Amino acid sequence: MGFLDALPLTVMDWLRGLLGQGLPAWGVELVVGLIKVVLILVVAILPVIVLTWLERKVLARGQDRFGPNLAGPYGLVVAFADAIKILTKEDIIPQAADRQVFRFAPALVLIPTLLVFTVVPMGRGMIAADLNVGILFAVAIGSLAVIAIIAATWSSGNKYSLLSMFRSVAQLVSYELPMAFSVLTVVLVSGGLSTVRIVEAQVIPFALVMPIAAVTYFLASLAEANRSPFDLLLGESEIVAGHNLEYSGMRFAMFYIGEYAHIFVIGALTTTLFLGGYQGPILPGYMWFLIKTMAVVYVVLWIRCTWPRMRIDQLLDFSWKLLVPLNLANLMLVALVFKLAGTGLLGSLLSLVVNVGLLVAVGTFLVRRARSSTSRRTRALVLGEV
Amino acid sequence: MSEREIHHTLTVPETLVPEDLQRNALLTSVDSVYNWARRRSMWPLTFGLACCALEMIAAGAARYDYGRLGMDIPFSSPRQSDLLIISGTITHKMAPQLIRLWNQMPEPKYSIAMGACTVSGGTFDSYAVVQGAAELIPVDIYLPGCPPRPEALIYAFTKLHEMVGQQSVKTVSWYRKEGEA
Amino acid sequence: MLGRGMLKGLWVTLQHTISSFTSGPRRFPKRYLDGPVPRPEPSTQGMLTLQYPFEKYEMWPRFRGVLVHLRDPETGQSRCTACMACVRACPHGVLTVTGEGKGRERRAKTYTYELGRCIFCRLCVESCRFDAIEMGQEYEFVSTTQDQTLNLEEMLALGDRSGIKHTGEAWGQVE
Amino acid sequence: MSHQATLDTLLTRFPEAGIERQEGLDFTIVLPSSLIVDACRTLRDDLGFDFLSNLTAVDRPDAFEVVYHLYSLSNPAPPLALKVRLADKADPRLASVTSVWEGANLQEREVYDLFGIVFEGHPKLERILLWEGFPGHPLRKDFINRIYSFEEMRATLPPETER
Repeated sequence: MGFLDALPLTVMDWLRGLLGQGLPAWGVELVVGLIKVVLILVVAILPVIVLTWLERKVLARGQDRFGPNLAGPYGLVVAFADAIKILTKEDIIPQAADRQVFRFAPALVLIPTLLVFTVVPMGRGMIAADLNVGILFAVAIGSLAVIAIIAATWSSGNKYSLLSMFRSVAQLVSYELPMAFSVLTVVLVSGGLSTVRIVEAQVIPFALVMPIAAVTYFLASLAEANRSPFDLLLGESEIVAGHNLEYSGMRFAMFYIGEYAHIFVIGALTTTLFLGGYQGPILPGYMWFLIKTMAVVYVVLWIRCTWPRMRIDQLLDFSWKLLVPLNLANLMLVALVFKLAGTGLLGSLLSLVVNVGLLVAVGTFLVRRARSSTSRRTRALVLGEV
Repeated sequence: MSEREIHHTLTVPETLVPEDLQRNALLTSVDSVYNWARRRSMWPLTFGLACCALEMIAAGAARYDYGRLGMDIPFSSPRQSDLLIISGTITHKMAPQLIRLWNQMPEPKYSIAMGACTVSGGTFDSYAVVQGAAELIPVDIYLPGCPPRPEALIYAFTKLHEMVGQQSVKTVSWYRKEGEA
Repeated sequence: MLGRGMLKGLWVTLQHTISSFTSGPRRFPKRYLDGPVPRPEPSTQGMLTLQYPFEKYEMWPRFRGVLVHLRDPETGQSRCTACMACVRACPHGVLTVTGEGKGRERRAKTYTYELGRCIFCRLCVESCRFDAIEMGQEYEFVSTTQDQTLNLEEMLALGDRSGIKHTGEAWGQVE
Repeated sequence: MSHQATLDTLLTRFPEAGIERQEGLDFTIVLPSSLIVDACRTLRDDLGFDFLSNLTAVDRPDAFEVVYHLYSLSNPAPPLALKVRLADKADPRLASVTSVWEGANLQEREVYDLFGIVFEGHPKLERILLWEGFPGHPLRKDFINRIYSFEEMRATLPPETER
């Protein structure tokens, strides 16, 4: 552990010592806790500024466009323009709206996203609260975001918002399950629910040990965050603009921030669970965490740039008919492998083999079934015949 | 000719602030930041009605790309939009919806009438077509052409940006209460 | 098959992302120089975006921009004789012409062209027997009022800027 | 079933029908207005014309002429044109064929809107392209075109319409 790696901790210890000279012990803890809260807020909100710019640029570049390039060099400050403009917009509350809930819902969007950051280890020893049920906390809190969506849609008094709520809830219920299975696989192998323990257990990143669980977790968290290709919550062509249809000005900005903070959460949690967290050679831990997280975030934006939106029936089919059974099988096989071969290199290798074998088996099964099927839709979905 | 002077359509009295305070340094810089932000992040509500919609889409696509102006988030909800691009023939059947969308947009809001039909009814001297969008809503920029080129639409955007740049927080009408001058 | 198309799509967008960085400067060598940009071939790959206010395409010769007047090389004035053929040919009454003088001396006194109703059909140009008017190359016209008009002097100035010599020069009608 | 056989079947079952025009396989049949639903059902069920491509009308000096263009998606036959003449120009009425082809719904509404031909038995015979309360039917020859302002349109809207 180098000097740079431990720099934030050193600063924190120095601060703790400095405060200890004038304050009682509880006072020091209070101040340090407040500093941690502020840091988490910064870590959660700062990426939003970058991500609004990055998303527009990545989308534009993928489509051979420039993207915003007139606001500052390379359009870098376009997020500030957005912020100033959106804060000075008129704030409209529709007549049909339930005023109290309508005002409260945007605040609810951000809270679960911020809470998840408390259990994410951002560097060696850099975690706000090392809960011994950390990952359970993250999964439980992460699914609370739908409460905000329900509140926002219901209070808008708009039928399109309501339709988007139905979609969102169906989506959440179906994707919570494969997500839980993939997290369970990780917990089983690492032997603990604490996020730090999960990171420390990844001598080889779990994405290489059990790719099925990693991909499932990534896709399921895309669905939880209502990102493309699972963003049928916001189907512009059918239900105008989804849950934030009636929101304008500042309240809409909260949804906007919440959406981008959620992307960063996807990146952070995927990194923690499957990509080895802050572990990596040469560079300090927090840098590795940032690099890996931004890589995952780029994949999220890249997917947005490429894939069209799925239909609701395809979405539910994909979860219930493919992801859930696949991950159930994966969970049992991986458990068996690690029980027999131990958690060392041999176990990891065997697990990878089992994962690939499972994928091949499922693929063969699907192709065979589709070949014998007379349903045009099944053949189109699996074989690519139309 | 194409550099024709652009006029302020939002006629508001300039006497709200005393003469000696009008050159207030703080307010001027606030104005410049405020106008810059509104120029560089003007999200359009693309109200495509007829053939001009194709040129509007082309202006947003890779070759002309109005996303460069910070406009690359075309919302389908009027609540989050700043600019209404009316592109195409406004029929009487569609007119109430246009007015409704305009009323649903939050201030500050702007509108561009794109194409001959939207400017003046164009070729349709007909029972079914509204003779110009000005009959329905206040239009800030009229863009003639049948249809206008995508560059012409972006030219209209730059002129609209000039117009926005001339406005001032002191004088704009949308931060006042009802009835206030 | 089995998501192969989706992976292929990801590969395509990645290629475009990379080529947008590498091929942009190569395709537009004149990008930051003055003058109109030649229109790229339809098969051109990579970044094509025209940064409009700073660079412009050169319009093709048969482009139908706004109506312009052409100067008579001898007199330096418009050759319009106020014969009203264009006014009759116009489907929407966009043109208003008044003339003065009799016989061979008859010339247009005013020529008003209402831009907001014009649909650029070129019927007026085809009806003109005196090579007086032609569709120009200008398309950048906006206004804050509904009735935007051009008069004779403005149209003559636009004709000078477009550099057109004869009616039908680009259309293959001149013998 | 060959196209000539279709024609023969139709003429034997409906002797009142007449051939207006026949050039090779392309022919037009004129029917009395009382027979239209029966004829259409026969055409769909027995002769395989399962797709109503187009339904429109023509304002003739002496009558309104409603035209049906039928296609068969199941057998590669040329299209068939049916015509019905409505002599009563003051009150043109015709039975609706929405019970035969669902797709006739919007097209009959359009013909009602623009020609004023009332389709009896139509589930929702309202104006589709113009607003409720529009005076006249614009594709009739005696309609005089004029420009309506937005205020005029609002004034003619029935009061319960959402504005």
